[in-house]
Amino acid sequence: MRAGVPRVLWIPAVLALALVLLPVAGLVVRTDLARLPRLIAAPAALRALELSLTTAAMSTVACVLLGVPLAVVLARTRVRGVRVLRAVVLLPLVLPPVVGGLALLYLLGRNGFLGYVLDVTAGVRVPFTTAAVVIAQTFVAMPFLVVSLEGALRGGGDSYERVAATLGARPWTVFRRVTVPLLLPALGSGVVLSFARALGEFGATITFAGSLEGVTRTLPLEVYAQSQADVDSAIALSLLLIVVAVLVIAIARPRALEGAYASGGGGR
Amino acid sequence: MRAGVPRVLWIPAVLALALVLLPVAGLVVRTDLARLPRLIAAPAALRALELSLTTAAMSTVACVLLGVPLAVVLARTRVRGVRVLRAVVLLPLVLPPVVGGLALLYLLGRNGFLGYVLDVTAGVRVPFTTAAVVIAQTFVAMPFLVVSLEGALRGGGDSYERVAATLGARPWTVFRRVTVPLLLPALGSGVVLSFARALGEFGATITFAGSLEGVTRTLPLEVYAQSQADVDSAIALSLLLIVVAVLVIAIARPRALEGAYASGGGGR
Amino acid sequence: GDRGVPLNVFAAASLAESFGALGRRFEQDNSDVDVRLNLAGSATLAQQIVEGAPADVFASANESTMETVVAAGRAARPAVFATNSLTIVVPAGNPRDVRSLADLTGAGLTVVVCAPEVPCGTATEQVERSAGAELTPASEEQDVKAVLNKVVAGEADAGLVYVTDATAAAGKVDSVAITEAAAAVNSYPIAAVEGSAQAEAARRFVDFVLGSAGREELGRAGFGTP
Amino acid sequence: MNAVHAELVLRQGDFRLDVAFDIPAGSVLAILGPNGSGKSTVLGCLAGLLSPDRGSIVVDGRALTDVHRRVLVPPEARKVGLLAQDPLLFPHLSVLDNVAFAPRSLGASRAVARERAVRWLSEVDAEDLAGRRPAQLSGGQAQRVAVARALAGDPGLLLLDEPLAALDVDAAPAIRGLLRRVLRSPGAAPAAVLVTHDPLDALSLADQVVVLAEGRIVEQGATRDVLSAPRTPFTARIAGVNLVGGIATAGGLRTEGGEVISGLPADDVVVGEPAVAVFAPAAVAVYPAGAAVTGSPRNAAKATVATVAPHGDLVRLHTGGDGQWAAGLTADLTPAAVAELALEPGSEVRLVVKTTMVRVHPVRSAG
Amino acid sequence: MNAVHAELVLRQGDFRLDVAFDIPAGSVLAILGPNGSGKSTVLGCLAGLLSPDRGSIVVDGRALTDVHRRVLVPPEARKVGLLAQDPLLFPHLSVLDNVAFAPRSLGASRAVARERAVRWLSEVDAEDLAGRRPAQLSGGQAQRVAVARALAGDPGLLLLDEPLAALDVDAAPAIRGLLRRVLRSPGAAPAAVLVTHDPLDALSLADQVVVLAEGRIVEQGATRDVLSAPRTPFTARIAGVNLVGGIATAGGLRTEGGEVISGLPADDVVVGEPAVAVFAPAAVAVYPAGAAVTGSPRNAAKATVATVAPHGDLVRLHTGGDGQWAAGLTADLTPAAVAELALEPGSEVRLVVKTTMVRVHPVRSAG
Ligand SMILES: Nc1ncnc2c1ncn2[C@@H]1O[C@H](COP(=O)(O)OP(=O)(O)OP(=O)(O)O)[C@@H](O)[C@H]1O
Ligand SMILES: Nc1ncnc2c1ncn2[C@@H]1O[C@H](COP(=O)(O)OP(=O)(O)OP(=O)(O)O)[C@@H](O)[C@H]1O
Ligand SMILES: [Mg+2]
Ligand SMILES: [Mg+2]
Repeated sequence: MRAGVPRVLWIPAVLALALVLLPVAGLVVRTDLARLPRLIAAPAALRALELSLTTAAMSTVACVLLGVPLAVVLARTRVRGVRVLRAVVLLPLVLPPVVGGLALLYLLGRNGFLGYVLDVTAGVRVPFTTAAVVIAQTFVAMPFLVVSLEGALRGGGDSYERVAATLGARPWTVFRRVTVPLLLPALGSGVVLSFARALGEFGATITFAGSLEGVTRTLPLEVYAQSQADVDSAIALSLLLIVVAVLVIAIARPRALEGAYASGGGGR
Repeated sequence: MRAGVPRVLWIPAVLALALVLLPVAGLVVRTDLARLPRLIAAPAALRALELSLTTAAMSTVACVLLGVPLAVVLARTRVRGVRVLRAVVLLPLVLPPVVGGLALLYLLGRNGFLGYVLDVTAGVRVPFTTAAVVIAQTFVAMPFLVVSLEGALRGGGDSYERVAATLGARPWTVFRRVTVPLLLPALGSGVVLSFARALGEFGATITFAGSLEGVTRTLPLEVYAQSQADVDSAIALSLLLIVVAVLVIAIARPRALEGAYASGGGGR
Repeated sequence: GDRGVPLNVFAAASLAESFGALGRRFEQDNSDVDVRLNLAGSATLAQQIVEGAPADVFASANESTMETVVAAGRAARPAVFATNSLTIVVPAGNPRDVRSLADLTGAGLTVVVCAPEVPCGTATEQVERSAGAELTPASEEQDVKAVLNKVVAGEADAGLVYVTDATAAAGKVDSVAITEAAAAVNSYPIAAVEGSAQAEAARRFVDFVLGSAGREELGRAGFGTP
Repeated sequence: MNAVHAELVLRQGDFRLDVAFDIPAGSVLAILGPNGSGKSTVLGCLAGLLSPDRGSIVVDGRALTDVHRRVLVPPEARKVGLLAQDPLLFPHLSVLDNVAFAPRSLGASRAVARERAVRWLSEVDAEDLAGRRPAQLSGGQAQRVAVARALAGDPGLLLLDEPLAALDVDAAPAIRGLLRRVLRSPGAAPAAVLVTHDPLDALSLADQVVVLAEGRIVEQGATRDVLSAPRTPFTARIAGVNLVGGIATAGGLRTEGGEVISGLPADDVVVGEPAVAVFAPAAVAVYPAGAAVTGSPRNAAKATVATVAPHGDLVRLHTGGDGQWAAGLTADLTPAAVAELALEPGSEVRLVVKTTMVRVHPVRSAG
Repeated sequence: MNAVHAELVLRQGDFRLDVAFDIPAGSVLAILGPNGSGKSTVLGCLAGLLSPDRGSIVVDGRALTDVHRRVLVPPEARKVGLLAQDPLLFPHLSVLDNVAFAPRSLGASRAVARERAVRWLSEVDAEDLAGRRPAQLSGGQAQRVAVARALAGDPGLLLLDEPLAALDVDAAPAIRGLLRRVLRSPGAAPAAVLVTHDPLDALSLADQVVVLAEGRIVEQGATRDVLSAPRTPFTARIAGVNLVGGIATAGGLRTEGGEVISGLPADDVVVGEPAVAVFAPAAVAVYPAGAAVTGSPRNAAKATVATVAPHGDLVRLHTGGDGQWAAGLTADLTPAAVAELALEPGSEVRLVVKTTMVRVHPVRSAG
């Protein structure tokens, strides 16, 4: 049995749902459903969709690989200055995406500090490539993962990690076998947030990676382009994006990320 | 004493920090710092900043008032279909903001379903008002709060809520005195995420609320307007946005949202 | 000025600077009016006006978006107040020695242009066609500022932007005139919005833009005159 | 009328609980049983935290759970107080606010609730911990606070899961005494269910005992009957004591037959009230019937051996009834002693029990 | 050489811990003390979970903590095994994987670790729980699994915080026996610190005892000395038993003087090994020196009363030394008995103790 939810909470909850649902419903109503299949099946749209899904998936992986360690470091170390670092992580959250894209361009572009080094030493040029899309999305989406994980880490406390240490587990083992598994529900949320943010990324991508069909033009870019010429087809594409995203998240979200573990033995 | 953090984690963590910090640092380096004070002190910039801070604060409050109940309902009820609702909440996350703005316009515009009703019955017109900015920001930012809270709620389990019920606390009391206080660390993260998202909101705002100076032109919109004429001043304004956001978040974030409670008595 | 009735001018974002100046000058002459600019992409503005936005004046960056507003019955008799045409921009000093559109077709040159869906992209296609040059751009940007930014950042070796954009970025980029630019002159129409509460002031503002003051400010930004 | 009537069937994985019991109004039921036998599960059902697969729970005529009729009153509306096996103090509240939680929830003002909390905290000898957070308590301190929290709600049905676990030798009897006072306060006493591994708790606190094994009731009845004549090996291992009822006196107890047994009265014995003398079979020494009692032991009485049977490595003797208090007792002896005294059914003997081996406990008038 | 040397000063709020003790190699230290006296805090320091404000901990010559020299070896590098007061089983791992956690962490392969886990689970009689999640265990089952988990790491220093809490009457002696086997396995026995409220645990498991009160050591020494001659009221309340050492025999124990005490041997007594006979002062009956022993009690010996002193409502008698086992014992009597027998220092008496009241426990040869 679960704890009951206060009835009054249903009022704001339904309001909140309405705020989310009604506009989208309005959008659907306004859509010319007859044209929909043709619009969606357009090759450009499908290629954009495919690109969006692959890049968002890749940047979500990058977010997890980089963001989980960062969250753990931020939540579990007591070095002075961690408070400042915590604020630093928020930078990409606040930066207007276009400016974020510019910042990446200034760093990784041909004339950028790192970009120049890469170009000269390895002949690698990042902008205008699919890799640039992934980088832009990761830059923008990672803070969502880090911040939500950090909250969960600090909320959960570290008693199990301490138990693991007394059992001889070195920090890496503790991380792998205790911290991460116990973090799974929060990680699930964080992955959803960063995947969604990456999938919807527009400003930083266009600024840093450009927009070339099949290479860097993700679905949001395609939507924007369409919206300049034909709003209806832009809306249709957005609906496609929504449906795909919700399907991906609802289906692919591993069950393991769903459940919580009841608190330790005996406390029924 | 805290559990140790595995050394290897520092590598990805530092990489992640670099990904966040270096571009911003690059931006700062490229900025014409001499012009900065004049750009930032421009009346238009200051008004935009003020507007941004007030609207973001208001929409964060709205996010909390609506989002916390929704998260609790989603995490704690076992009605069939909750899984679907959970996916629905993600819609604004994925919707390209411009399309989100269109959706709001279609709903609350003069020709929109709800907008028409409001106009006729109460003479209220929402779009192009400061209220519209708040609505757009709330629409876009709330899912971040909901998703991160929901993860924390499910991760934490409900044993304390059950204890509270056996002590005679009705669901509302349980919510107020147990659920919310235990949720504070996650709520802290959620508030930061939604405040940051609201502060950086651009696409939905410009579409739904327009970009009227002093009324709806928030700082990101001002950055956009500036960027049409002069990218440098746009970047300078972005830096202003960043500094203000980080200050607000680092200072205003209540201490209460920081700490975690060690697990119950006796388990040292 | 803060006093006076608000006059909502919905103007394409590329007009930000000129219309900012024009608005201030108009307020000086008409102290009863407070000009409020709503700056966004032309398509967005048109969408807002069609959806009943409280616009008084609409200045679009292309004629097709104005047509959608006219078709929706929210504007009548638009007049062209400025023109714009494409130019090549290259990083300052023109390191790759670009002289004409044809030079951009060569291999090894990173060129960015506007996407065909947006007005500057349509113009680019027309220019290409009339010059008989086929560009293979590294990117088809969503708006002209994105093209400009790429060149300013040195990421692209050349880009096609409007003369006004090149003017605004003078010093950071050099522009190379396109002889075929005349094939795709972009017209900026302006109209008072139907049903405006400030119909009279709106008409005055439209006249002001079409008049000598407008010509002066717009000319300063590099716009052509119709 | 029964205060509580419960019939519960519940599956949890391989485990199946299937029990039915009554608790008469105002009385206390002790649940004994090995680990994993379902004791906490029963409490969970009574508290409304677990929903049985079949069955019903009726308290004071009100159905709290009735699977058939789809009744499941939520925990907060049951007027139960649950002291779970894990203290689970609210980590974000001070000790004082933890204890004040129930009164507050039941509508008391902040001041009144705190005042009650302070009173309960001082009852469990923890008033100096009032300002602490649970994370700053030791295990036993947390347990005491949890007891205070469960009692502070003035529940109509009190559910106690090993309330004396983790307590030290001074705290345990003090809390036991507190629970006695609460459970026997005239008029206002709640019905209660007590889970324990200690027969002394059952004896001093409960009227009725239920012994569970693997989810089933294997023994049930008045505490004294069950503990003095255990029918299952498990009960025998935890109990198997001699119990003699009577009225408490200053230095012991007077039986119905007017004999006096001297013993050490527990703290809460009231002279003149019903009481029971408790001593282990191992404490009973056996002498030939004619031997003179010259030593320190105060209690000596004639009896007739009824049965003699091996009991592990020892021999267990039961005495037959001849009216004296020594009738119906059990004594454990070594085989050597039995042989030397040539004890067999029918032997006349004299039983001797040292005063210091006899504890006198109050009993409920109902018991 | 001492296996463990610890000097600890630590403030936690108002509480101040200030202790110093040694544990000789391969021996077991029991920590007794009231709730909140700092027992768990000491274990926390030893495990490396708490860092003292001052002091040091040296195990086998290696400084694990040394505040002065800024040494603080992290818990995982200490080779300690901590069974904390709260089982804190990993909620996401099965019971088997919980127990396999320590071997895995120490580098064993998955298969080997699981095999060891199964062995330890069967040692605590929980092998059928292997596949469960901790949330599916009862309180006592969780405690048993926690014991297995702490032991499975084969620690060099084992820290046990109330290991027998929550266990039923069958499980408690079984786990006590298991701990005895582990703590006395020849050669491989870890040093150990045991926190308990039960003197029997201390007696049967520990060589040394430390009694804490309010963060300070108030009593310290060999288990038998401390428990048989408590010098503080608290120790007296938990202990205060008679202990007679010797060599275990089939039915009891032979003292160094060659006398035989008959008693009930505990499960793990090995005939011919050192053992101790334990009985309560309350179980000692006192007869005039000349009285004939005709009854069932097997143990009787002459002694001289050394002191007679009130002890609560009773009178406590100490006997003087004349070589027999009855020398140096304590007996609790009622004032009435003392008066009747006219007992006073110098009285010659005969002490009688029933076999069934005497438990024989093995002791460590070191003790
Ligand atoms: N979720 C579950 N799934 C499967 N079995 C469970 C679950 N919860 C409890 N059990 C089993 O139910 C049985 C009863 O558990 P319960 O906690 O009631 O025992 P208990 O009598 O309180 O034992 P203890 O004295 O150890 O506290 C146990 O065997 C336990 O393993
Ligand atoms: N964080 C803290 N702040 C203040 N006091 C604390 C803190 N942690 C523990 N204490 C106090 O330190 C003392 C020692 O606690 P400890 O847990 O060691 O006691 P213990 O001897 O194990 O008791 P128990 O038998 O109840 O488990 C207690 O009085 C406790 O209240
Ligand atoms: Mg239980
Ligand atoms: Mg403790």
